[in-house]
Amino acid sequence: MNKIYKNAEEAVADIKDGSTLMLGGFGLCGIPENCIAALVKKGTKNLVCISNNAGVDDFGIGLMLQQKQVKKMISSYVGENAEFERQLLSGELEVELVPQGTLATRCMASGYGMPAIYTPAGVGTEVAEGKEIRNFNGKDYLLEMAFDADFAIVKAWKGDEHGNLVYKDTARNFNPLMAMAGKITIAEVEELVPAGELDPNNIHTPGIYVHRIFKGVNYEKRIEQRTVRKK
Amino acid sequence: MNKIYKNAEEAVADIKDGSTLMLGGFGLCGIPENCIAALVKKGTKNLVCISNNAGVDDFGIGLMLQQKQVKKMISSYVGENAEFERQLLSGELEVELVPQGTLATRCMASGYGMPAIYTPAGVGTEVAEGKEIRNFNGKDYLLEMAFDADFAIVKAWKGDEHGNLVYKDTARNFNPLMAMAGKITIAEVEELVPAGELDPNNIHTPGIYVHRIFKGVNYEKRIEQRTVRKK
Amino acid sequence: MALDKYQIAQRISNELQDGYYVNLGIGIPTLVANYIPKGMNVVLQSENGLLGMGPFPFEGEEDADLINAGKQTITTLPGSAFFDSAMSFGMIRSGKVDLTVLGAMEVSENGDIANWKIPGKMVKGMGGAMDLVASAKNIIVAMMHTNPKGESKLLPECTLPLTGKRCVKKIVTELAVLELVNGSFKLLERAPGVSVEEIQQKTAGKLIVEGDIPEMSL
Amino acid sequence: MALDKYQIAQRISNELQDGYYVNLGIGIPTLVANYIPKGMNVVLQSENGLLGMGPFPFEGEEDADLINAGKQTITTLPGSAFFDSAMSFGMIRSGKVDLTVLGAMEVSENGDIANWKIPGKMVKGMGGAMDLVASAKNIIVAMMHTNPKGESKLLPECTLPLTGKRCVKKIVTELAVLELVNGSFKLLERAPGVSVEEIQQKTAGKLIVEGDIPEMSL
Repeated sequence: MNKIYKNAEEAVADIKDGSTLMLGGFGLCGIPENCIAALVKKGTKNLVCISNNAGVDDFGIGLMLQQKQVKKMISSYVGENAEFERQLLSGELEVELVPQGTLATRCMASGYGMPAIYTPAGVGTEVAEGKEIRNFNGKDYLLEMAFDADFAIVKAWKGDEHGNLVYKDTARNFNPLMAMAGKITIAEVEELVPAGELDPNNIHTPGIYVHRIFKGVNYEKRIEQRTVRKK
Repeated sequence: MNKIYKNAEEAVADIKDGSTLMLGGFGLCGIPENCIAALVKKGTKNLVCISNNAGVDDFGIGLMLQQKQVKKMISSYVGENAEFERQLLSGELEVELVPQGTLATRCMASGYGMPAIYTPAGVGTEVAEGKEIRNFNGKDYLLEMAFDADFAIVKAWKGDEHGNLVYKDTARNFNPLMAMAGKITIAEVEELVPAGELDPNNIHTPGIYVHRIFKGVNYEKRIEQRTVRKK
Repeated sequence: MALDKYQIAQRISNELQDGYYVNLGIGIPTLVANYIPKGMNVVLQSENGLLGMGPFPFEGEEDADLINAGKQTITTLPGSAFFDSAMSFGMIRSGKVDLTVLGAMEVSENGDIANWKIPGKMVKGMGGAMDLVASAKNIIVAMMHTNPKGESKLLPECTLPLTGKRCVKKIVTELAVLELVNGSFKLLERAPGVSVEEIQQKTAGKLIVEGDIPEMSL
Repeated sequence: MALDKYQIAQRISNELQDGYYVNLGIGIPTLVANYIPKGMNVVLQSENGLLGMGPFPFEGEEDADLINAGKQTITTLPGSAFFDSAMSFGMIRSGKVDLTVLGAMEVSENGDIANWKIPGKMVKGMGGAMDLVASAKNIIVAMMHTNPKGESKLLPECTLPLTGKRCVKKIVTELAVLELVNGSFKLLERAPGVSVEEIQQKTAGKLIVEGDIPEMSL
């Protein structure tokens, strides 16, 4: 059971053109920087990317957009990104917008073996178009299908050789949900530790969900909105 | 926002006859011993109890059964308990058996604002009787409704004044799920610490789900099956 | 005189209660955090996965792993808790968040809200807004009474694509505090020195004015 | 000679593969843990919320907070992880558990299983069995070929209330290893010294015997 990969190149080597990928992160926080770089280098095309956001022009998924590697984005909020807008308006890029909580829960549903969920988000809006509406206890809900992905690519703070993962602060966000939903789940971590070093009470993603793990390098961790106060 | 209660008596004081309670624990592991004792002392009757198990004759929910306080049990596995069996066979006690994963997920659904879930557990069995069956991707699933409870009563290892909870080992089990599902959630903890002492990355139940918290006393933590090996 | 955005935030802070869990949207709603009364315990939820959002970090102490839903660097407070996005929207959906404050482009007299999409313009997405408005027990909209062209944003019906239906409970603008009641905007308070007539003129939807309308206390 | 329960467990252990996540039911299935080949990484899942179940604790080191699904005191191993019951059944439901081994009262030739309820007797409940059989990718049943009255437990149809339908993939009894194929029990192996005739005689459901049936290697 060797889950440990040498680096991002090795971990993403078999991702083929046309694959559906989940990519963890919220904005630029908690994104799998190493895997994105390896995918850009590899030049994989026609990707369907499920990710809450689409990065900025020169960072995150934006780097893949620049290389025109993405056929479709499934996201809740996009467009901090001129190239994204250009591709969208020119029809090169397809976008499916999904309410953020629905996106998160559709990933979780997959990891929990639930084929679909009911949520009130989007009832009475264009998100509901073509979807089944059902009333429970006097309130309307939409039936939303679980998301599958060929690969889920997540970023954690620490991980061990069993694939157990721990996230830091709000860099957790979609990562544990997507980790559960990948047919193959690839985790890049800042620290890769031997089994037994992580407290079993504080594992955020149990290793059963993780197929490949490697220690990432050179994290830039770019900040999108630097807000501070004076000392 | 004072969530801190002095003791179990105070925390359960307003639980009325006929209430629906969720009680955390698996077997005798991670059960809210103090609250059960307080409910026995208080003598509240006609309770509907949602709990994976029903304790043993002289411990756990068994103590409430002895006092004939329980009208109905909703559980996945019961009957380690002669008095339970007697009441069941005599018709004094009603029992609804629910597959364990369905029980857990119906509690979670409530805490996640999902009115119902689809699960394959029980398809083709008597559990499916009267329930909607729906096929997704070639597989049949049952529609199972979220569980609500007037009070969820859980036991945690540590908690803070905001109601944040941390569980220990397999004493976690149903506790975090039920904590999310109570209209009022009461948590008893072995250690009650000031805000800031628990690592915010390792909170199992965020305080928003917990309305009352107190430091439990005199935990017996009885072991149901003591299995050991020689040194 | 019409309120400025800080005063709108300040007025909204009067709606806070001890023990509230509150989700504040981007823009004016974020400013409400600056007016939480001293001694009142209010816990801010950030839907990217944090309860107990603290102030911005001191210069040099920013942490890229610790941001709010507006992607700003923030801090935690004693008693904070992190969680994933599914649990975050789970607590929103199950009604554990007591108050949601958000901006809007239009609100209709039956409480519909539009705040995510303008046809013909680049659509960035709804983010968490649809989840929030579909589930929050108590939604207050913080917005200007009129759009930059001077047209009322309080309408008989929304003209823009909806974010959610029949969900807004209260609106605080630079001119007034209004409650959504029986398919109407009920005027509760007016900004200091602002006349009922001005509010009437700038409210396109049905406006209910009963008795003397007091000035806001800030 | 018919196998004893330890040999049944041992034979089942031949089905393990490196990297497998395995859920073992109460009774004979639990014994399989004792026969995991040295050097093979197999992670045991206990559905009350643990991956990486270790052996029983040393005397005096039992911890009431650390039990398995059979309520026995256990230990963890390096790399263990705890989680709640919803996530536990989540990983079962989503097919992340590679192999489930459990006992049965009856199995039918189309793979139905009955193992939770005998009409007229006190019913204790299905526990996690219905979830497990409804979701596991690969289910092996460990049981005696006949019940205490000598009646076959491998039937054309189950007579007891079902736990799940068309889910069993393989059966290991004291007499044989059988695979469920096309609505039949296909005989794969026989216990050392046990004849095909004895197996035929004790199998009430349709039995397929093709060619020479090898003896099990233990």
